[in-house]
Amino acid sequence: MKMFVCIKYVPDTSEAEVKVNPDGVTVDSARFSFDINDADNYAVEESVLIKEAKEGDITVVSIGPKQSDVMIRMAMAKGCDQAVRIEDDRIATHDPLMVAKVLAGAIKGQEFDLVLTGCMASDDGHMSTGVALAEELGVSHASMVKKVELLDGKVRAHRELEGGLLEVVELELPAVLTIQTGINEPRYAPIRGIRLAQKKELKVVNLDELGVDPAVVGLDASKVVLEQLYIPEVESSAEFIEGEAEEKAEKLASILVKGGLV
Amino acid sequence: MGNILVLAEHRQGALRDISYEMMAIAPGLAQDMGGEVTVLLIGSGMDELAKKMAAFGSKVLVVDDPLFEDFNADKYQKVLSALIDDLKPAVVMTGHTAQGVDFIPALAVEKNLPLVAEVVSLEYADGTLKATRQLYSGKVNATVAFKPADTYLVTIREGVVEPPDASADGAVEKVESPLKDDLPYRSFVEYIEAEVGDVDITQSDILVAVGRGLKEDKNLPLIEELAKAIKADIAGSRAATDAGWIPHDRQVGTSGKSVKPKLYIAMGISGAFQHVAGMKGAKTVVAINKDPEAPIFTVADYAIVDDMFKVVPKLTEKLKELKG
Amino acid sequence: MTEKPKVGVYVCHCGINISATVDVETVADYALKLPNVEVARTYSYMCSDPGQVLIKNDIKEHGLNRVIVASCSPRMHEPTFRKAIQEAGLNPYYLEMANIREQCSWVHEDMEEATAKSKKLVAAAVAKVRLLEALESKEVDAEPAALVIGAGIAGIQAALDIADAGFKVFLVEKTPSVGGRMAQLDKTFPTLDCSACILTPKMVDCASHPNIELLSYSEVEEIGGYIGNFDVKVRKKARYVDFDKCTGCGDCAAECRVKDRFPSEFDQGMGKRSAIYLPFPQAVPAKYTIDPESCLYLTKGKCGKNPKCQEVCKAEAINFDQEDEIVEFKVGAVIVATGFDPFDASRKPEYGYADYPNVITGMEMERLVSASGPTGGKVTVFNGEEEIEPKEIAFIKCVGSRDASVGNEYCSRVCCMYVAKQAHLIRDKIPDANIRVYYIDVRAFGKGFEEFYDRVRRENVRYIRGNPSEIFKRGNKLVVKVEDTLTATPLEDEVDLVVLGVGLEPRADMREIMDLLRLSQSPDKFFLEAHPKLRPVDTATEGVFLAGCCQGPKDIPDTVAQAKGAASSAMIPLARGKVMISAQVAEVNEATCRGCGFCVNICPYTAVELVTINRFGHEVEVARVNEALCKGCGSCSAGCLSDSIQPKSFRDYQILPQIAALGVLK
Amino acid sequence: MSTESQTFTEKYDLLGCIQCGRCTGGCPVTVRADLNVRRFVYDAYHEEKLEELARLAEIWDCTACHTCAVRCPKGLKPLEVLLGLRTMIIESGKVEPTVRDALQSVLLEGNPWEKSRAARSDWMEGLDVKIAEPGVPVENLFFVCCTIAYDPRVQSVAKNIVGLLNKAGIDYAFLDESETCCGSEVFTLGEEGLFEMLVEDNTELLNEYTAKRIVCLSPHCFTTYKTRYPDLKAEVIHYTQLLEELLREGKLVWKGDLQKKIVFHDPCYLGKQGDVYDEPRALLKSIPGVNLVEFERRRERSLCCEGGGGKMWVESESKKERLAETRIKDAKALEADIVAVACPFCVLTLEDAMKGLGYEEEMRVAEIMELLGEFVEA
Amino acid sequence: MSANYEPNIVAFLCNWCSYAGADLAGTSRVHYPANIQVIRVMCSGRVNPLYVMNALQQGADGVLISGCHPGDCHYMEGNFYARRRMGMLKDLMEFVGVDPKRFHMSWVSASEGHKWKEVVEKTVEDAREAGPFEGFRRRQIDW
Repeated sequence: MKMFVCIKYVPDTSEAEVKVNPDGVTVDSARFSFDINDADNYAVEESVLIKEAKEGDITVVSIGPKQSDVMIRMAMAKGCDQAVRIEDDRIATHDPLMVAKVLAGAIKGQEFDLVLTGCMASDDGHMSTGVALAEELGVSHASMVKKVELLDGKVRAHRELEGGLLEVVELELPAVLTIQTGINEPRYAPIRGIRLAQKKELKVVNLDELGVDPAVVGLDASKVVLEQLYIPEVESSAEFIEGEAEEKAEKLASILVKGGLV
Repeated sequence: MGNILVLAEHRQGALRDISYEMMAIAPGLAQDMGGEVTVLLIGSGMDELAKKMAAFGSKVLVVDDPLFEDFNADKYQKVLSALIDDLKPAVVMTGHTAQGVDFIPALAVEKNLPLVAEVVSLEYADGTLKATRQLYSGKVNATVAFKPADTYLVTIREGVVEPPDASADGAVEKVESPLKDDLPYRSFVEYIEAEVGDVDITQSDILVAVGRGLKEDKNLPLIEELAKAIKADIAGSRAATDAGWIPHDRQVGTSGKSVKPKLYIAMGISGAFQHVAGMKGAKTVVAINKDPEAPIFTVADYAIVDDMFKVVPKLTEKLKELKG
Repeated sequence: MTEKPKVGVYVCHCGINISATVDVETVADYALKLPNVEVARTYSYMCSDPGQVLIKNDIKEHGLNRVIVASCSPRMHEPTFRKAIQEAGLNPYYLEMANIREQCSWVHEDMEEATAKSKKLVAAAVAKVRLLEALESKEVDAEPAALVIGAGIAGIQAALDIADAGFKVFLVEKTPSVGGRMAQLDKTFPTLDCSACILTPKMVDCASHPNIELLSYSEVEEIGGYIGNFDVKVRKKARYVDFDKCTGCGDCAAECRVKDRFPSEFDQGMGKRSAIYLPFPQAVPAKYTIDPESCLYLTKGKCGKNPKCQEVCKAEAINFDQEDEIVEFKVGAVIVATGFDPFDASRKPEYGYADYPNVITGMEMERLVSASGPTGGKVTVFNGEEEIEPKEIAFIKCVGSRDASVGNEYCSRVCCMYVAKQAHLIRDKIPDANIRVYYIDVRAFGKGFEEFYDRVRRENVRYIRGNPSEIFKRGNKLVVKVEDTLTATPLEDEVDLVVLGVGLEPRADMREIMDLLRLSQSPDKFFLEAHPKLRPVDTATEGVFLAGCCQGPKDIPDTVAQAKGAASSAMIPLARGKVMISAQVAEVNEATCRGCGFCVNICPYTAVELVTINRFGHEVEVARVNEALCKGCGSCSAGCLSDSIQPKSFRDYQILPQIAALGVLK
Repeated sequence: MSTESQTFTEKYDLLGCIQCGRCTGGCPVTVRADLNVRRFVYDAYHEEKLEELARLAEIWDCTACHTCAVRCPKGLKPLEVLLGLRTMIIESGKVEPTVRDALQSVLLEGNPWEKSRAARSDWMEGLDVKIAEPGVPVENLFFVCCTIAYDPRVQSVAKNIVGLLNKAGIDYAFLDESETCCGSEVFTLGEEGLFEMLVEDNTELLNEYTAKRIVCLSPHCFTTYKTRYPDLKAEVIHYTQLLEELLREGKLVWKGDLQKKIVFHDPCYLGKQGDVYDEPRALLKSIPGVNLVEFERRRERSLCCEGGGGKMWVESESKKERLAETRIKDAKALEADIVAVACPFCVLTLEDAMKGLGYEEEMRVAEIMELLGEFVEA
Repeated sequence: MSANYEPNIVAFLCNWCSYAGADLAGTSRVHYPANIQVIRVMCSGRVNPLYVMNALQQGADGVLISGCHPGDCHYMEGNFYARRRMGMLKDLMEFVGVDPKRFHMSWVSASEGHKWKEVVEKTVEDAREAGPFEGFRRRQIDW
């Protein structure tokens, strides 16, 4: 089973205050902690589980800076065999379609059975890259996969639909699966494992080395423009609901319903 | 021409809310763009659903063929691809749902069209379509402008608008399926209902969490009722699992589980550091606690300082009422 | 060195102790190629009679005048082989040993390496032996008297044996009475005879023996000299009671203003004594002593109008002006019998000894069960609320023994048995008591021990295999936190009384004795014997011997046996009346000495002095060594600016070739 | 010596064990969980059994209080056998997600709480804190601890001590956000490789500051630096030791009057492991009005609160009473108003237990530094 | 430094403590490197600093001097003399460019067989690190 797994290095913004840089299109990431994208972590684990069950070879593909090597090494510590990191600031990373083209450039021309990606990046959340990548590669795909069953020449994927319903589909291999969180329990990458993984090959390439025309994946090629980032106006601290107990309950109920929270 | 093609979504014989919600967005935009809205339904035996969609007043195109008995991304892509060629819509709008995200990006690649996903609002001015979407789990908004193109693809986030009234009478028109044969690469097998009872709170959308304030397990039905009303799962702090009120695998915190629901209602939980660390991924936090100094309030979006036993019954009642 | 050295090299197999790791034949072959070596042989046991005969014959047949024995440590057999070559007519100092066992075959594994090293060691020995000089040992008179330090059962026995043999004994005891630890015991295991009953006659004997001078309440201050001729200085501490006048009537103690205010040392603090006291009724000598630290008059300068003791003493023995007295004498041998300290249970705070009155030590239990003890032999304890007869009793063994966490890794040897004995005694006194003994192992190795242990178990003393970890109080009970390791059950047993089977430790003040006599400690911190097997009562300092628990934990029979052994060893020089003193002393080359006096300052024994001689018509000062005082350490030599003072057998010209031999063979 | 080549038996000196049972006898969690640490020492001798042993749930019940190691008559560290088994699990990668996330957070962000490294010194905001500079000699270099730095409940320990140090006018400095987890919990969770890395990195970092002493606010950091960092140049002390010294020198003066009965709970890492017993008591006694009482199980016999050994990330399966609850009940029986501790973990566990028992109204759990901060003379 | 390099160590041990300690290591069968050869002297105070230089000059790569623990000297204070002399010597050796790793001084008592092993191991390891000694001109002296 020859596999590629595409992962992304993303900031954890769940606690930190996010500030938009003066350029208006980037955020100040100085106070963020970075890690592998949650769903991608599950994708890595799934690929390793498949490898453990069926034997195989896993190549990690990632677009990102040097700092993300630690994430790649962790994936290799878990069982991935080699990695390609694409570092090039000419890529229009705000557009998942451009990103898909770059990833495809790293995979195209090589044999593979499966490409796994996370179904969503926790930073920009397009949920588009994996499916676009499948199209770029000209193979079938399933998104938001919660279970993978390998059959002879086929893969049976359980897609997670809204409301917990699972849609089971069969795909012919090769295929791209975008993995939903919760599909498995990602393992821990122990430091000794990470150190051992230093021996595995991590190739760092730019677009030229990858054979991807920068003009095709750059800002000019992208058909969308990230114009402006801004912080939405939200109550920074808790809104205390006042009144008698019953009044408070009623007020809360309508907030929840009106806000589409329930 | 600024026509908008809205793909109505249905599953197991019923339309999904997003189909209605898009009808609150598409007509205004179509007006701004100087075009009309056309709704597209793909499926098998779509008459009734088509009628329902027609009630929003726009024309409904129906691709009705046994080939589309079940959703299939590849087939949808093919149909849309052909219809774009035929209809040349300015905007193709689908839900940002398990269906939408499963084929729209592929379509964008195939047709070399621009795509903005999970849009919360759209605006057309001075010949430019701009979409607003959110980054970093809603902490940042982004305005994305489309460069001029024949067709723009957008997927709309669920639940951002209320569905409009549906009392009009739009036309329903069947079109022949551009797809004649089944596609080999991908086939539908079955639907599987999520198992009941075997709840993984890390995957829950709504969590109702109780803590020490529950006092005893005979108070639990109160909470269960609330959870049922809003389709929430029940979780607990260490105190609640320790006491045996809540199963251990539903403990939220550093020694339990890290959860990331859209809504987290913490009741009778003071909010110790280790608990808060386990729920920091929650999008909206509601806290009900009688201690105004409880640290849980520092992470809450909505706060009620009161006895949970006084608040919860009324809350359940009111929610049931509002939800209908 | 006029005659040409003819060296014989004898490489010992030592069974296979050496030959298993060192190729002895190769070493011998190699030795034969060394300069001046005439003969090189190997033999299975060089120290055996045939081995020695082999050497002797070679000396005669080949005219050897130097001998190398490559075998064990010179600390082991140097005297043996010196004697052997002397018997063959050679000067005994024409011997050098190559230590290829302790420092080679036993510590290396690789045969090639060990053989190569053996070669070097032999080569170095050859290099040195060629240059050795003939030395004559000297004899001096030995003082026919012995010093025994410590008057417990070991000291008493040793003193009596030597005195009975007709020699003078100075028996020095630090406390006011002889008797030591044994006097504090109730019954002795495994025979259950009364400790006091068998000890008291011996105590009386040693006080009344014409050959024994008992110096109680005294401490040795200084010991100089050497075997046969030790100069001893003893401080007799002021008792503030005239020794000759005191009749031991006890009126003073009964009237003391601070009567029964101070914890009695003898009763392990469980009973009380006055400031003037007799440690215990059978004390020897039966003379009262005023404790300067508790006496009102001596601490505050005032005791009512007049000290009561002085008022009531009809013999007028009280003398507050008494001062310490220094006594000096000479002895030919010294026996150290300073005993042990019971392990201080507060060093294991987890047992709550310092917190709970009903956690007591084995020594305290001895006093508690003793008819002469503070309770008259009634076993009662204060549980924090009331005085009760304990019904639930726990013994904990190995407290302070076999325990690296307090630095005592050894087994104290007596605890297993004294705990069994005390369990038995309690069973007698409290028949319905629930007695349990927590243990790790039971070590009942002595005569009659296992039988006794069997008996005690059958008396319904429950042995639970597990060493408790913690004791704390819950209500009015003590909780013993322990695991029954045989069932792997953690327990929290609730009891009324815990007896800690404390082990034996080196005495807290043993450093003073070490400094006095230049003794060493073994890893367990007890005194180190000269050889663990063959010289168990000797020390590295000639003429100084060990008896009893100062050398290591022992029960009474072993202590007595060792005391008798020490006594007989000490009597050897006394009986001969002469001792040999080392010939390996320093010597000054007066021709090169510049008289700077550095060596005079260096010598710790004042064995070097400056004398004036006439050198080529000039009066010059040169150093000169007093051979009787010199111990041959050689410190003077390393400090000499002109290499003029040199210890015999360890001269520069003898050592440097050794170094060269080791280096050249690299 | 390389540990790689050692067998399990050699590494933990299993053959040195005489099976006396003191370890299990002293183990505080035996009343709660089926953990028999002696049996592990006995069974781990069989290399082929190790994997099976490592899978036993009770290896995660150990709180690393070190009582077994302190009591062992043969100088063994029975708990480390459990940690060694944990290491096997950790290195297989298949660990509880909570443990995984905590460890990964230490690697990536230098703390186990999944907080951003950049936020580590946020507690300093608004305070006049002196920050250490590499190479500039400082008498007392403070090490805050991840929990104190991030958990708002115990941040006051750090905040209060800053005020107090400024008043005492001594030479001190804190690290900025470069401060990285000491690895105490990493070690006890069994992530040996990560711990080795932390030792290397922290040694280098801390030695860069030419400090005479490293003053730790948490006993966990204190003991870890003291015993598991062989190459640290500075002396390592706990803050109570420093403050007691300042108190003796008259550099600290208290105001007010605290008419309260206080009982001090000896943290395992400070007492049993660090041998610091008297200083915290001296500090408490020095507050005017305080009536300091003692637990029956105090000092060397103090009862573990179950906060260590990675227990913040692993829940025991036991339903029995938590030791922290036993402790609070004991305090209640003593009618103590305040349970004082000198460890952030103890604060969290004991306070939790106190709330669980419903004593919130009449009792308070407080870090000594919280109290001192309230009473320092301006 | 060659991979197979085995340093040659000469050790001077006092008769009463360290030599006895080394003997104890033997009776206890404690294994240690064979690179060390012992010369017995009565007291560490006997060791003339020149012996150390001489040993290095004659082919030793490292020198060890071991005596009784301070305060335990059989001859009262010989080991104090040794300590002072060797302290000075160490400075001198550093001054003339000899790696201080080649020279060790230790206290090993008659009961410290295990410590002796550790001392030997440390000495050999340090000498190994320092490499073959070529600092002084090798001079073979015929006595």
